[in-house]
Amino acid sequence: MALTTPLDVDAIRADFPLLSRTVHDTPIVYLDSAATSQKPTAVLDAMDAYYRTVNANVHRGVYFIAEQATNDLEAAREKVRRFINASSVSEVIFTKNATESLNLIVQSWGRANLAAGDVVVLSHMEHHANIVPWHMLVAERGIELRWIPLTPDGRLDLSDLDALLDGAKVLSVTAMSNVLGTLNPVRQLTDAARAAGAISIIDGCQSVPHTATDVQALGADFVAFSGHKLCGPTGVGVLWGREELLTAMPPFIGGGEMIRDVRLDGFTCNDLPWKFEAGTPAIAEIIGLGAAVDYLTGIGMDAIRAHEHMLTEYTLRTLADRFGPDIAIHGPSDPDLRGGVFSFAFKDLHPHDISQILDQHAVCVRAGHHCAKPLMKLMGVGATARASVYLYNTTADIDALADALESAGAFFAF
Amino acid sequence: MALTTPLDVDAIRADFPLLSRTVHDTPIVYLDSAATSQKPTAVLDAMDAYYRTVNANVHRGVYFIAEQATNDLEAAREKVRRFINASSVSEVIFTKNATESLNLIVQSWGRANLAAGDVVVLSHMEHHANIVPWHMLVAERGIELRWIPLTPDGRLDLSDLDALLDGAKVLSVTAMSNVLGTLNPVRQLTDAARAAGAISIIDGCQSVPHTATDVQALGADFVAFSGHKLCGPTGVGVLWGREELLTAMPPFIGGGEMIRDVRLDGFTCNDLPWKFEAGTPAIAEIIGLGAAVDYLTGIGMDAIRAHEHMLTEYTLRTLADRFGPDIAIHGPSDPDLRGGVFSFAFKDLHPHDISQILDQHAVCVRAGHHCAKPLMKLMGVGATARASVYLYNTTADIDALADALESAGAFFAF
Amino acid sequence: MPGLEDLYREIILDHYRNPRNRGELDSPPAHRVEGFNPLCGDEIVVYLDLDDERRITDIRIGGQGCSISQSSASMMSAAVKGHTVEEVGDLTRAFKAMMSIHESSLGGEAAEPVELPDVKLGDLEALRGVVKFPVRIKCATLAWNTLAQGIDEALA
Amino acid sequence: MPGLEDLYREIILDHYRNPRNRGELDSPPAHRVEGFNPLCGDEIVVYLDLDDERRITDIRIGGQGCSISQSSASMMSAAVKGHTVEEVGDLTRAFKAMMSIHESSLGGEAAEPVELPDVKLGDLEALRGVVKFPVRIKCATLAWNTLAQGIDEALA
Ligand SMILES: Cc1ncc(COP(=O)(O)O)c(C=O)c1O
Ligand SMILES: Cc1ncc(COP(=O)(O)O)c(C=O)c1O
Repeated sequence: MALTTPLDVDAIRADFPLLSRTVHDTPIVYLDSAATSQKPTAVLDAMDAYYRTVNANVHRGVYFIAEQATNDLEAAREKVRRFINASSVSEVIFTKNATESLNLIVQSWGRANLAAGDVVVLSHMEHHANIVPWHMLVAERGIELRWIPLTPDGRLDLSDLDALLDGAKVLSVTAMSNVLGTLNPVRQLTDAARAAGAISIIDGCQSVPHTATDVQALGADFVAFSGHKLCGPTGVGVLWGREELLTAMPPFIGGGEMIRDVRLDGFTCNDLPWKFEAGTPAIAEIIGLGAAVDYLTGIGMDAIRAHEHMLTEYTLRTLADRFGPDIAIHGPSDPDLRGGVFSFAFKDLHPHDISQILDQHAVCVRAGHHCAKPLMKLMGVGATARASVYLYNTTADIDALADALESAGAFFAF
Repeated sequence: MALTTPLDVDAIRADFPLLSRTVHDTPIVYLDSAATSQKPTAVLDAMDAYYRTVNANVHRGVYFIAEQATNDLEAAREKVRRFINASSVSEVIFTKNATESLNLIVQSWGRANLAAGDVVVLSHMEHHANIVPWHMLVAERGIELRWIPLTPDGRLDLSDLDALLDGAKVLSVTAMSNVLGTLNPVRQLTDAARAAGAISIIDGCQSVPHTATDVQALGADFVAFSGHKLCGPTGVGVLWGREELLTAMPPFIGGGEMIRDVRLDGFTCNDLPWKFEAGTPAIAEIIGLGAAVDYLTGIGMDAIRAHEHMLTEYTLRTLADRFGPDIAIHGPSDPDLRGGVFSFAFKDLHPHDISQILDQHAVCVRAGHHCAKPLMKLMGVGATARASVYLYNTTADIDALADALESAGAFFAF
Repeated sequence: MPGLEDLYREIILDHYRNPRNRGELDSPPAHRVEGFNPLCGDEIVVYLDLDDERRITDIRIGGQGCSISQSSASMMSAAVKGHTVEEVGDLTRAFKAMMSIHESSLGGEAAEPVELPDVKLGDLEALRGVVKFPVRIKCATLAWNTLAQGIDEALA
Repeated sequence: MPGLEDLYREIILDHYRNPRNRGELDSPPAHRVEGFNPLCGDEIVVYLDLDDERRITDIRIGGQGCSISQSSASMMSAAVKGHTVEEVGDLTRAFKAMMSIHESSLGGEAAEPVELPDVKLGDLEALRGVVKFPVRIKCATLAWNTLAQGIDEALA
């Protein structure tokens, strides 16, 4: 059966300079986009042009390039607003990464609203970024954490959701697992949270880069994601929040930009979104992120999802065909229920050894706990090998992965 | 009297692409480096090369480019360590900007060590980044703030320092004022703090880019600064701290990278410096910062200080010669006591209007409160106009400033 | 490229040199409200007397700021004195509409065509050139935002 | 370019396939200590029996990890059993010195020439190739760091 894609992947690959490099004299096969994506020339050029012709500090200068820098930064905010369909730019807060976005919620909203005994519901498939900040609040405040369990095929087990949410103040879950690839039923979750009187927080790190996102349709109160996983630069993340909640929240980091007035005896906060953007922002990176969402929008998020759906089907089938019982791919087997992230166990090889041997074939996959140690424990493993795809990957990349796995199997055969 | 510089400024200017642009058909005269510096090609190329040939997430990948990204990032840490003469890379923590560095100290060390009634000593010339985080702790904890007053010429008035420090837990001051240009006697301050049993925090934003820094010789416990003011990119700052203090401090932001283990019921922290670097770091920006300190080291920090000393002398003399009593330059008049930051009042023109008219002559100066509203209040003004220089500025830039001021005076003459 | 003459019209400079209604009113009975421009440090204080018919019977302006914020406050004080809060509301909307093309695009939002209230702006028209200098828009609107807040508070 | 044969020497694969001293000891009396590699999730458990003469009379290894960390732990267990903690200290320093060129440059510090204790590394020499794969150095040193911690704790 032939699989088709709506993307002109050859043209797309030409936009990503790194994809034309070699490793050990072999063209690189980059299958680690769940960790970080490659960057198109359009993004690199936007940042370079900024530094070469505009660079000035923002929001305070009257002179021409300072005004232009401010306009460019705020234009990028508007691009991100449109990309996630936020109702206002006041709701789009730039952070340094999704981890900071999540910590901002916990430390600002959480400290202001949660007391000893209050319940926060997480899931067993969360990334450390959506666990450790809550652990810190447990230590500080004595809140209680509850955990949504998983089904054997790596989906959220929602059979007791209402009981878990009973009396809860917060539900915080990932839209897509960075280990299992599972796409969670976000709307169902946020509806259940609202019905229970809890706010809901969505970790969009793995979903926003790969599927069209409408924060209003998601029904959540907060959504966090990182720029570097969606073709943008490092050093910039996003927190979207409902204006009403953001307005009521105390500040997180204090300093310049976030104030209206400062006196010896106190200060007053600036308006949203700047209230949460203390200090000189990541100006070039925010502009780069704006270029990234323009790039992705130009290609079309639905087309990207369709392409990755095709690759998911191809990957699951190819690996099963070639390795049968020697490979076990974690997570749901239905491509409709998952994104293009494939954690697998292969023979009795340790993930570190798999990745090492794949590297000799220029195939880049991640090996480790993927910042999801509680999930690893639940799965009964210390680590997995993980391949993940994005708009620039092809079925040939998957074939290269399979070929490299075959030699890994041979190398360690004993 | 001729003034000399040890720098080949023509060659240096050629390294900074933005300096060759025009504004309103006039070559730009950039005099706002205290807000952010321009970037040399070496820095832009380092980041671009990273994205085009290395880009991968760090600290977790076995494959070749992930290993290289990790090496490049940690090599940049070593460059910064050497630049400030820290005793170990464990003491060099990357943040998003100096504002985050200062908040990290307040929220981690401060929350762990300060209780109601504890005294923190600041000065009247602090930037909001070194005021607002403390105000937040006042509101949360009931600590008490004391303020070192200023002399009429804008230096710290240290006549009552011992009384101010009596019983204090913290002294937190800037090494150089971003408004007055004043270079503070850091060693004297840290010695006094230590004698009083207080830790000392130095805001190095304005000093680290312009003078050789040896954190061990400063005698401080923490030093904070930003990359973007020292020829580096936006999106990266540094916190240096003494290892003993950093080791004892609780984490600030929780998530990936900063953990050793995470379980459903808690977590343990990673070693320094990663304990304070949760989430995907600003990889490209850190590498860019490494290239920036290489660039500055190549030119020589002492030579840069000598060049700026010469420009300071030239600026003070030129503006006084040309405008006499029509101009008042705030801060010390001895170039040995100050850096190249010149806030001034000119006739009865408002700083905003000065900056606007200077912009028509392509002269970029800042107008506003410079994130130092308590200082503005002390000075009895709402705002100042501020010109500031760096290694790439020349006496011709100062002449252009003076010419443009002359037309501003003429325009508003009435 | 917009020139200085677009920004600094003669009438603006006149209001800057000779600000109208500068000073204070006893408060109470007058309502006093402060406004800040967080970006540049400009501060304005508006003193308002409202009569029972919701008419601004007197107004005074204090504070400090640049030529644009000072002249805008001065012109505003002259334009609103003796008018009802409804009339002032229309004038405020008309003025902000004149400014809004850039104010909103600064904030990044799509520039929607705005239906102007049928109001004569008079001298205030002189500030139209400010939209070409987006950073200065907040200087021009500071007085108006502060007045609106003061009216809200006085009527609350 | 370093090849796989530099990393995966035959003797390493042998220890990986047939780990020595795998298992547990009753604790107490044995001392039990856990080590983590925070980067990859590898975990090791070392069980130690020390006699009154500070000699390691028995050792067992538990946990999970890659071929490098497992074989390093296995070789270590064979190398230290029957030796005093002083001898083990020398061996640890010698082993880490062999690894340290890259471990320290990973951390970014200058590579100082290290004075090796006069110790025969024997089979452990096979791990020398690991330094060409800096990420794997922490795999090779995990068991040793954990053992050192266990000895410290047992003697404390
Ligand atoms: C003295 C001083 N402290 C702190 C800061 C804050 O730096 P950043 O905005 O990069 O966080 C600045 C610069 O704006 C400064 O000049
Ligand atoms: C699901 C998920 N959440 C959070 C994060 C943290 O993102 P960052 O490291 O960019 O802060 C990641 C990526 O590492 C992720 O995959």
